[in-house]
Amino acid sequence: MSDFDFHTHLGAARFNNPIFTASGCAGSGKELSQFFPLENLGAVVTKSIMLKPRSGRATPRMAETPSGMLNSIGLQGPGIDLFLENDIPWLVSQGATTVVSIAGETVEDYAILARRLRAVPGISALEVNISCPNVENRGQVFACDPVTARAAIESVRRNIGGELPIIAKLSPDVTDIATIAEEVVSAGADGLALINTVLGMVIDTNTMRPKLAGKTGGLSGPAIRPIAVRAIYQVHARLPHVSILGMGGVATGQDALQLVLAGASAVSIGTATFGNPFAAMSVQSELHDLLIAKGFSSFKEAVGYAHRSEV
Amino acid sequence: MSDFDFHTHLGAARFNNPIFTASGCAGSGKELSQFFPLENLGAVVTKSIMLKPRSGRATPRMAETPSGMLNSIGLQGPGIDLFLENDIPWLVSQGATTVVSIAGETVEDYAILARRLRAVPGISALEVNISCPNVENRGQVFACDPVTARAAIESVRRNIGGELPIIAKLSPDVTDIATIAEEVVSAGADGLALINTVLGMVIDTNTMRPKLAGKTGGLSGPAIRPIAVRAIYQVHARLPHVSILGMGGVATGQDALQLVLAGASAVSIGTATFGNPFAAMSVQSELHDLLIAKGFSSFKEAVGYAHRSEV
Amino acid sequence: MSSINRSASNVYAEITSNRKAGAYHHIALSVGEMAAHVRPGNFVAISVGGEGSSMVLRRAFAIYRSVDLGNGQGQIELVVAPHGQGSTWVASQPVGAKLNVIGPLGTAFGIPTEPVRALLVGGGYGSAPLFGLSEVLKARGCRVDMVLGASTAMKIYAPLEGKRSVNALTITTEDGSTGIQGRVSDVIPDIIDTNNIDIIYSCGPMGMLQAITDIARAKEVMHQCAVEESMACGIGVCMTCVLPVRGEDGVIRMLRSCIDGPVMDGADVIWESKRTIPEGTWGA
Amino acid sequence: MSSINRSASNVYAEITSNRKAGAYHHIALSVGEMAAHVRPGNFVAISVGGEGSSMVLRRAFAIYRSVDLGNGQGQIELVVAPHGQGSTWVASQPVGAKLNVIGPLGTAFGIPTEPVRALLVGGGYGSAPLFGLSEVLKARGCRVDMVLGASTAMKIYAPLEGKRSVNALTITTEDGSTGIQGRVSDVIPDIIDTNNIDIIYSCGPMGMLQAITDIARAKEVMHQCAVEESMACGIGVCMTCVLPVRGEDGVIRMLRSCIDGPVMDGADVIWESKRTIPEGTWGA
Ligand SMILES: Cc1cc2nc3c(=O)[nH]c(=O)nc-3n(C[C@H](O)[C@H](O)[C@H](O)COP(=O)(O)OP(=O)(O)OC[C@H]3O[C@@H](n4cnc5c(N)ncnc54)[C@H](O)[C@@H]3O)c2cc1C
Ligand SMILES: Cc1cc2nc3c(=O)[nH]c(=O)nc-3n(C[C@H](O)[C@H](O)[C@H](O)COP(=O)(O)OP(=O)(O)OC[C@H]3O[C@@H](n4cnc5c(N)ncnc54)[C@H](O)[C@@H]3O)c2cc1C
Ligand SMILES: Cc1cc2nc3c(=O)[nH]c(=O)nc-3n(C[C@H](O)[C@H](O)[C@H](O)COP(=O)(O)O)c2cc1C
Ligand SMILES: Cc1cc2nc3c(=O)[nH]c(=O)nc-3n(C[C@H](O)[C@H](O)[C@H](O)COP(=O)(O)O)c2cc1C
Ligand code: FES
Ligand code: FES
Repeated sequence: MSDFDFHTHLGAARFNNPIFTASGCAGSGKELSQFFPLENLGAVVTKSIMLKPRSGRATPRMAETPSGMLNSIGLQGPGIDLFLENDIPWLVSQGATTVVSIAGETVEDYAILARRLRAVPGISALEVNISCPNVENRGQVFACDPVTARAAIESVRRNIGGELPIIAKLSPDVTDIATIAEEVVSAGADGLALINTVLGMVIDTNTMRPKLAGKTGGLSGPAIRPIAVRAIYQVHARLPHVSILGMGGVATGQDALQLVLAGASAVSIGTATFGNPFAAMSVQSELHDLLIAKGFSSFKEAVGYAHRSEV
Repeated sequence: MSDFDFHTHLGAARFNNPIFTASGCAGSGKELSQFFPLENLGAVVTKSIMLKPRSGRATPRMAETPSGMLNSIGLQGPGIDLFLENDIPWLVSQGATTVVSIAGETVEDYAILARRLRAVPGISALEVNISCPNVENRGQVFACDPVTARAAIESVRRNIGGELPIIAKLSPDVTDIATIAEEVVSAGADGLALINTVLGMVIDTNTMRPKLAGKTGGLSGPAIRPIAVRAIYQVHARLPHVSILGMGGVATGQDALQLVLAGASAVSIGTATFGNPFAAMSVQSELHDLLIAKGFSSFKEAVGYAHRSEV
Repeated sequence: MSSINRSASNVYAEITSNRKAGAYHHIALSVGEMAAHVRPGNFVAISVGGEGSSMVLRRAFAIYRSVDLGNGQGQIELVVAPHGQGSTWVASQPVGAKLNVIGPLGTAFGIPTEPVRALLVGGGYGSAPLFGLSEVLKARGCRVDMVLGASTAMKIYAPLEGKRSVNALTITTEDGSTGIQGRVSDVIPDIIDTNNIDIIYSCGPMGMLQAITDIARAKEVMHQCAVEESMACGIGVCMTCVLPVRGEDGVIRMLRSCIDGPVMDGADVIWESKRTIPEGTWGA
Repeated sequence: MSSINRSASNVYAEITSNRKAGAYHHIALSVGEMAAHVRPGNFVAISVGGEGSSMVLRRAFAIYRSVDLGNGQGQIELVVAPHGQGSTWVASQPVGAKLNVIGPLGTAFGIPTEPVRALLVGGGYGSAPLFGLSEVLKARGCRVDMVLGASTAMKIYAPLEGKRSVNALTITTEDGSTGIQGRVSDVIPDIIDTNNIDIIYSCGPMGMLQAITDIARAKEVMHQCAVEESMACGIGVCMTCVLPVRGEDGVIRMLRSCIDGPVMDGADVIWESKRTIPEGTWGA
């Protein structure tokens, strides 16, 4: 791009630039590679992978909403075995920097997934999606309870070994996200991913029932950007030394800059890719140019800049 | 309008039609009365009134967001004395059905406000806004903790006497809104108002600081409609016999119908009024026509209809 | 780079024509090189609402015709039914406006190497991709019968040049306002028998495709259909557009209709799964 | 019904003209009866982005001129600076497009009953409401001096017919590209002295209004200014547009600039309160 210092870190992991895809919004990488070389991304974040193959939820799985959408994919995927056999080698062959997202239904699932991944070459970090239902606890979402959130992250920490940074992905559907953040950091997370989707529902006024087969779904897109900025700002204020991978409604360089100023060390692009397959690339170059125009000498200088004291 | 049975109840209070203004979005009523007669509304819900006059927060107090806006008014208002002296008599003179919204900084505030209001003629119900900071508890919002939420509502219940229905207005910024709803209902609330705004933030990329002087603000408008529909659906599923005053991003009759099908017995129009002063009137007539077109014989038949079992 | 949507590109395509045709809008777009890559059954994904729109997702439209003019110039034509906010916006765009178009996307109808007797069945605007298909089949020496159905005459899309491309055209409408009163499934069995149909190609509402699948199964003819599931991305990255499809190994998988479709083998699709995951689906 | 915005109405107003004027767009709207009720200083609130827009709030624009044509016909003219998404959308609307307009809104400049010597000061597009004011003042026999300032020549809005309505016009630009190099506050003190100014009317950025307030106070002349705060509703229902103003009783209150303004007495506004509530404010 230029010689502007665009690199960033999440925990100990270094990335050439701070624009990533968001988990579940870039397929296996293959589908997007038609539109731009994946190696240009800061990182590809994979769809959350589970132990076993998953059919996901029934359709309809999506509903468009004002400046956003609901989805209820239900973590459809091939399971860790096929994932390691097919997806990772392919990403490596593309020169893509890769962050693997994992999701479990039990604390033990997280442990097994961590063990399966710890010796795999070509992975830069682990994103631990704990916004999924805990089958051992009435389906309550791990990330919605400090105790289960901690348990899931501890389970990964104990089993991952080595240097692979653990990024805990939190749900915004909680009363106090900063406290959950503290819990998972003290449980061993090196970084935080903020935010997962917000629980929502659309009722189809024709059928007069919930539009999604799964009734509720996750709200994403520009509609939730103010919630993401707030969550990142709150957590960065509480834990200024913990790196944050921010996401939620980013579609332009200006949007990404908001998240960075709030405290994000990198930014994932999710829903925007659906409207524009090149979104991550355009956000990247817009952010790059904006940071230079604003006089920053490096990307990292801008991280959390909105917290500086008034003069 | 026609002889379609459009009336509704919240607790014991009867309303001619189910479309209300939302608290804080219709001024004192006077400002809106230029555009249509207030008596046409199901009810005017007043700005949340506090014990003492309040300057509110510093400006900027608002930021537009995709399909929504943030506000941080900070409950600016004249205090209960002037409110009772000026606002209520004026609303009564207009033939407006009136729901008074109250807000306190302490449990005792709620008690005093309830006592001041219990003998006031011309009030149909009390909306108790508990989405405000509790000064006795590190500024934590009453509605975000089952214990303080209960305390505030009990305080009103014990002091209100008579028949005035109490509608507890809840915040969506909680892990489990249905549980908070159960608490306030068991504390004496006759109905629930769902939802208040969602906490958000916008960072001004020019100044590179939070845009609002109060840093965070409440997100409202169509962006949050899926969150409102979900909250209403969840709470109606848990407490099918408790009436719900729904709100959140309603701008059309179709939008209102979603909330009604989810379980709302009445619908408040907030942010939509800013874009269109006549919004409450157009939503009302659109909803009326839609219900007839769908073959409902009364408004009440449609309340919660999305919960019916599949055939 | 993988082989998915290998020839897809993203262009700002100028509208060169927008004519009402019954209940639909026939829209022609100047798309440059994209036209050269289109095969019958492919679709495009179009951004809707303009800048600052509250609609964040593209809308998919089947390609009705594509004309490669050489020298990197070309045109595609769409048949748009103004339905909700997005399609109504597309239909209302004037000549000269530019649309953000990605295409061609998805699978295409399989073309037999031998001359066969083909029956093409379209429901509503589902006729759109069939005329281009018909031209290709005719060029291969196939006999082409076509049945178009809709609720009412205004919703039958059958332009003159389209009609010319088929050997025989039967029209059904539910209200009888044109053609035979009834549904396409009422007339298909006879046509299959009379004309010794080898293969059915279809496009239209999911209910219609399911009915045709049943007929095709009973009559033991092949059936390729273009499905229409709600799509958020159209390019295979979101997993919203899936439907249960039985693979060669007998296993049912939730396949993406945007990249494993829209054209699928009707016999493989598990049609009766509405709002549930069929039992036995891989990973269920 | 109360007396707030008593003569406001809501119309779909056709754009009859949209011309570039330096950095601005001069837009004329056919508003019917609304024009008859406009007084200098009033504003309109316009829906932006069209149907399906992600922008949910109106934008406020000062009324530059209004022409009552009788028989319920009338026109208003605006000066629009394309700035963010909303104003850029308004500026880009073609002749014939219809805008959803509410107005006239807010307070108007107070017109002295006696002929006085008035100085009108405008910053950027803030000159817009001053020309209509000037006409009214001239009709009352006042002498009108005008000072317009901006960063650069392109941002001075001073149409010929506007210039004719004043006795003397001084222009300042920060880059010196036209008129005197500097700010309006550099030239105002002299003009006040030379012309024995009785009252200043101003409209422009808040910093400029504050600077003029200081000068007016020092020179002991009256000062009415039209303020510009972020407005969500424009009609007094949302309380976003407040600013601290000292009342006749000496008490500072957070007043709504949309209905207690935009025209306010400069001396009453607590200008130095940026992002805080001034001490002693009622209810603080
Ligand atoms: C492969 C494919 C080909 C298509 N071809 C055509 C065509 O040739 N002509 C045409 O008029 N329409 C076609 N459609 C449907 C079209 O994409 C629009 O979805 C439909 O017009 C409704 O969109 P809307 O914006 O008007 O409605 P809205 O209600 O605003 O749509 C909301 C969301 O639901 C989705 N959705 C709603 N209805 C449908 C539907 N029937 N199918 C898929 N998604 C839906 C939309 O894509 C959008 O994301 C096709 C769809 C697919 C998937
Ligand atoms: C009483 C009044 C009179 C005005 N008169 C004119 C005029 O004659 N010509 C003109 O070009 N503009 C005028 N403005 C400013 C205009 O209303 C728009 O707010 C401004 O152009 C920016 O809007 P935007 O959509 O382009 O920017 P955006 O950044 O998209 O605006 C986002 C939000 O912030 C608000 N906002 C942003 N900047 C301002 C501002 N400077 N003042 C108030 N609100 C702001 C907008 O209203 C909107 O709600 C006036 C504003 C007020 C309050
Ligand atoms: C279709 C879809 C699928 C998603 N799948 C996952 C997933 O598998 N794992 C995960 O952690 N987050 C998932 N997410 C959440 C996104 O990664 C992201 O956190 C969220 O969508 C907010 O970002 P956005 O507004 O840019 O989309 C998904 C989101 C969408 C829209
Ligand atoms: C400017 C503004 C002021 C508000 N003031 C209050 C208030 O005083 N009390 C209250 O309970 N809710 C208040 N609310 C919340 C609304 O009543 C409503 O719950 C919320 O805005 C969601 O509805 P909407 O999307 O239709 O605006 C306010 C909202 C806005 C936008
Ligand atoms: S539409 Fe996104 S995967 Fe098919
Ligand atoms: S803009 Fe809403 S009160 Fe002034």
